[in-house]
Amino acid sequence: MARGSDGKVVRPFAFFRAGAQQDSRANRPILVFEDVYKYFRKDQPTLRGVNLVIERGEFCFVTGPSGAGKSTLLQLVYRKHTVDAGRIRFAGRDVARLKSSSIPFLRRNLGIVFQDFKVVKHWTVYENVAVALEILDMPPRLVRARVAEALERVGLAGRGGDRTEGLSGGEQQRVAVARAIVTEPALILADEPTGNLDPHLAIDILTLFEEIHATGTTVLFATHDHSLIGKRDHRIIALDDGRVLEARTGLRSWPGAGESKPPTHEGSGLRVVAG
Amino acid sequence: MARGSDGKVVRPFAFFRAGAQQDSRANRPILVFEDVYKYFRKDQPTLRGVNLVIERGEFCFVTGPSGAGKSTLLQLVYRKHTVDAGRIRFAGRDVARLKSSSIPFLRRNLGIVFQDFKVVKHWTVYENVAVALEILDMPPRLVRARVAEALERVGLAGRGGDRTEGLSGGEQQRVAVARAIVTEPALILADEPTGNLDPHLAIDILTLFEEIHATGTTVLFATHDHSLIGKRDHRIIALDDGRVLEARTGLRSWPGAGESKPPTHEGSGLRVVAG
Amino acid sequence: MELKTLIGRAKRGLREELRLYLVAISSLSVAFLCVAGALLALTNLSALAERWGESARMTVYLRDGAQAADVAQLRVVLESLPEVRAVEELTAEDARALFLQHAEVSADLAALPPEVFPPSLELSLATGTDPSRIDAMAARVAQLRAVEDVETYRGWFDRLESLLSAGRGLAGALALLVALCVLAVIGNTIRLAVARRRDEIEVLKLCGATDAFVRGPFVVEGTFQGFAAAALAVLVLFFGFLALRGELDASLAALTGIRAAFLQPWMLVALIFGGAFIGAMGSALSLRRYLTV
Amino acid sequence: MELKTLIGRAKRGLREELRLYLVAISSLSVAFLCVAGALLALTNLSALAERWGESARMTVYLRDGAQAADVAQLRVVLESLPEVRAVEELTAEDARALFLQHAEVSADLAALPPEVFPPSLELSLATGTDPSRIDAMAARVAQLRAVEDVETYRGWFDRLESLLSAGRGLAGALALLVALCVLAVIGNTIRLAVARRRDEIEVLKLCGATDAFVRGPFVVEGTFQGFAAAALAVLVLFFGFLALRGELDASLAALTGIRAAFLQPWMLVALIFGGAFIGAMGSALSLRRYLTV
Ligand SMILES: Nc1ncnc2c1ncn2[C@@H]1O[C@H](COP(=O)(O)OP(=O)(O)OP(=O)(O)O)[C@@H](O)[C@H]1O
Ligand SMILES: Nc1ncnc2c1ncn2[C@@H]1O[C@H](COP(=O)(O)OP(=O)(O)OP(=O)(O)O)[C@@H](O)[C@H]1O
Ligand SMILES: [Mg+2]
Ligand SMILES: [Mg+2]
Repeated sequence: MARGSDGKVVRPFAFFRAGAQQDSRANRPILVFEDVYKYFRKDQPTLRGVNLVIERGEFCFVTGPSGAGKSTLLQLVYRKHTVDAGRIRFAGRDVARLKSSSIPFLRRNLGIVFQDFKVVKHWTVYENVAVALEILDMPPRLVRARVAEALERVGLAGRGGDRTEGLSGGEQQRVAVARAIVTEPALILADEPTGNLDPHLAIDILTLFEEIHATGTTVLFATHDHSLIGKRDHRIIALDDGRVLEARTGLRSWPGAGESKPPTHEGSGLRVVAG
Repeated sequence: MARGSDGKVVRPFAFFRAGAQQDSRANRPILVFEDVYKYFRKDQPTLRGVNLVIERGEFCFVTGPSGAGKSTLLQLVYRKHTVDAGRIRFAGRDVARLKSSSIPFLRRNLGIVFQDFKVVKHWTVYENVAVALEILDMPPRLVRARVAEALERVGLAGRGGDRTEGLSGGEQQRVAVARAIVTEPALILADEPTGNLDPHLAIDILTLFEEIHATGTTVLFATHDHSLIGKRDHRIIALDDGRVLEARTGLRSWPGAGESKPPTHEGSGLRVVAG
Repeated sequence: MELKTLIGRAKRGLREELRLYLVAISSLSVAFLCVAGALLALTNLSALAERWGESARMTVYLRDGAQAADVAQLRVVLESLPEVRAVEELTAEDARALFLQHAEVSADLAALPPEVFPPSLELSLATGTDPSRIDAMAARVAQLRAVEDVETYRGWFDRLESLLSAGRGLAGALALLVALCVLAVIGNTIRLAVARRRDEIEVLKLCGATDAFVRGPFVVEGTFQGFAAAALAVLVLFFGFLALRGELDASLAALTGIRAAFLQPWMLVALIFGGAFIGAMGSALSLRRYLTV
Repeated sequence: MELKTLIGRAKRGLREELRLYLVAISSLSVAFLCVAGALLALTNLSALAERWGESARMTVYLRDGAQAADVAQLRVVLESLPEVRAVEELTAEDARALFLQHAEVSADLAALPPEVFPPSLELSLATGTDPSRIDAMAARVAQLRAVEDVETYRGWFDRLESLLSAGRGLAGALALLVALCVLAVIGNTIRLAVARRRDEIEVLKLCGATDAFVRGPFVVEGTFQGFAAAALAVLVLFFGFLALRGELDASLAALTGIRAAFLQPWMLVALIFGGAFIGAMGSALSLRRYLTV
């Protein structure tokens, strides 16, 4: 795992140490969706009755057709939006009921790769990654060391001084990945983190997330890329039309998909058969 | 093909009618790269000696690893950048030598899907697509009809009134596609137009481009998605390290790939074996 | 370009950035208010100057016991001079009455004998007659038979002149400062407003829009902003003027003898259309650096 | 927050938007120049007022043939009054000489008999003595034996007062207008500058930055801008003042009897630090609506 040059792992402070509820056990689920509804338009909910339990240290793919609500699901966790009905608990706390002054402390426990990257174009690559650590008040020496390491892990070693505007789409995406992992968060929310990467690099990034996952980090990995999903045996959460269909053990054991055969790209295997 | 509600196909005016050179024949190549170099950094060219001939009415995939120069190749065509050495001819005219007042007329012949979409977030979906036709001074009635048709073709029928900001990543990408095809351009430059789409929709969009291609439009389709490339038998232009390796007949006949078998995702088939 | 499309695009911009527009218009109208206020001050100052200029006068004291016929002839001569606008005869009695009326120190002077106040001809001079010509004329008139002495009030005149020119100088400096301020505000407002919409301009250019097409709605919006701001400033100034007029008339006008006047209609029109023009120009110019996509 | 990080982030902003910053600072400094100019005008106006206030006077005309002893006693009485600063005796001859010296109409009046000019005591009154007290005093003094009449110059005094208050009113209105202008310019400049950096603020907030963290560098930048703009304005005003001083002294000061003065040091300090403060506040306030990500 990424550590400072002095070998000390700097974790962002534990989430709501004071406010955590009494039933906090080490293996309490990190993220729980309880009957979550989200309406952007009155007549047609984007999410309808989502129930999910994500255990501490899980690795989940989130998939589903365009407009299914994958990004919305993740945005509800980091309080870009709030649920219209139901509840989302992160480490036992109801995310929707956080005061707005507490939201930054929620987000410091998350590593987020945004679907549209959200890198600042007129900053350098280094500054874009370092900002996540500066927010945590980390001393500059440590920031330098950890940013350099994160950039190396996403294959951008030595590009720190470049303006982000001049990077290729895939390079910008990797900057976003580096920013998400550099803080060593408890939960990584990666929204389509390989959409602009070639198959090689996509596997590399997936492997990177798996390495981080191996140190105990929980990962939610939203992607369309069935060839990526098919390569690994992680839990799959498939969204369609705002509802959830899930498989515990990856695409290989998905109903209708033969063992160890990559999925057909006709997609029927991932379609929700009945509402 | 997209036509106005009155059935009349409105083509943007032919490119440089007056300025076209005398050797203009119907089957002159539409796009020619002659030994093109592009340096963003002194020491390391992004493109080094690219030679390509794209015939009128061709459909080409452009592929290659992240940072290979795919976007740069397309950007040189629409004069976002200019070549540092060599020449690019579009319809016989040297693109680099256009006066800046002529560039708009070059671009009106192109339909461009940008890798980062470049949709205006605070406009509605309709406005984002209509702007391409308003630039051509098309009468509002015709604009309405053609925008509605384009939105329907990308699966966004009825979403015209929504703010683009609220759309999902894939929906925004389809808005960008609609804007590129609505003008019925002579040449479509699609930079990763399916990166945020699920496999189903990706095939749909590919099929859409193929339908447009069938009416005589030339298409350059840059993509990482080997499963998409593997489904069709189009010409493949693979970039690596700024150089070009190409196959005339699609992935199925790519050296090392068995007939009619989808490519392995290890990607070795697409790597340039020797610099 | 289709006019309907142009207006539609301008309205789209207005709708999206309504708040920004209100802020911009309000700040521009403050700037225009400064200009209009300076204009108003200058207008009134020059009315004052004219009034004082008109009142340039000269007193020709008549010799003791000058013949009525001589005086009449003198009057005719004086009236024929181009610089002289009007001649009024003041007998010794009139002069004494006038003196007592003006003088605050009434008590003892009432006993002054009429001889102290010689009869005189009071000349009103043409507006703008310059001091050296007045001096020359005074010298000539002093040679005439019935004339005892000539008073040109040169000292007072000089003081008035220098006061006026100081006032004009101050007003001019103020107007310059305000003009600078207006230019800075308009330039910045439009430049920054345009900068906010970089992405929009980039999209237009990449889709093949000509510079003129991109500029169109911005220029329409800039014109509207300048127009609205100038009109607002004129309105505010007008109501401010109405509200303060009583006060002004009581204090200032009582002293200077003129009533406060509002701006001429042509000035109002020039201000408002000037505002629209500056808005259009500002938009067009500040767009330039964003058009190189 | 690490101070080093804070400064680093502020410098990053400065580097990126250098051009925007220069534009903002120049437009702010124009606004501050207006404020400083109005302050300068007010400073000089009140110096003028004070000078005129000091010169409030009263003339006590003595009865014909008043005894020297009576006059001396009167003088002692008058000198003991708290409102009276100084008493000067003017004999009939003195008065006549003074009158002839001041009057422009010299010729005939030279023959005036000394009786016309009664001897008097000229009183200089204490600064700021209000008119009603002067009237009361005049009434009491008029009762005294040796006193013929008392002249309070009330008419002149009133005119001066109303001229001054008109001047103060105008300067005040100007200052208000300018303050409005400054607020509008600062608010807009900072609001628009911040709007340009929406994406940056959004990224910070989404990465878990507190509002205070986001504000930090913007407030530093705003403080710096306000400080630089105010300092620049003071410098420009100072050099403008030096350049125009000769002109001013020649025209205005010759009329009013005072010399043009620059702003007090404490005003300069207040202006510059006020500028920095307004910059900081403007930044902090205009950020508010962008912090809700
Ligand atoms: N802020 C918003 N305002 C209005 N509608 C929204 C908003 N965010 C999302 N939606 C709508 O909700 C639906 C789901 O959006 P979401 O971004 O979650 O899809 P997604 O699964 O991430 O799709 P994609 O794979 O294309 O990114 C879409 O139809 C979208 O238009
Ligand atoms: N404007 C620019 N300024 C500086 N460097 C640039 C610029 N545009 C591209 N580059 C560099 O040129 C290289 C190729 O970029 P390009 O965008 O063409 O890659 P790409 O093949 O499109 O990659 P991706 O699949 O990730 O989009 C990259 O290393 C990039 O950093
Ligand atoms: Mg999404
Ligand atoms: Mg690219």
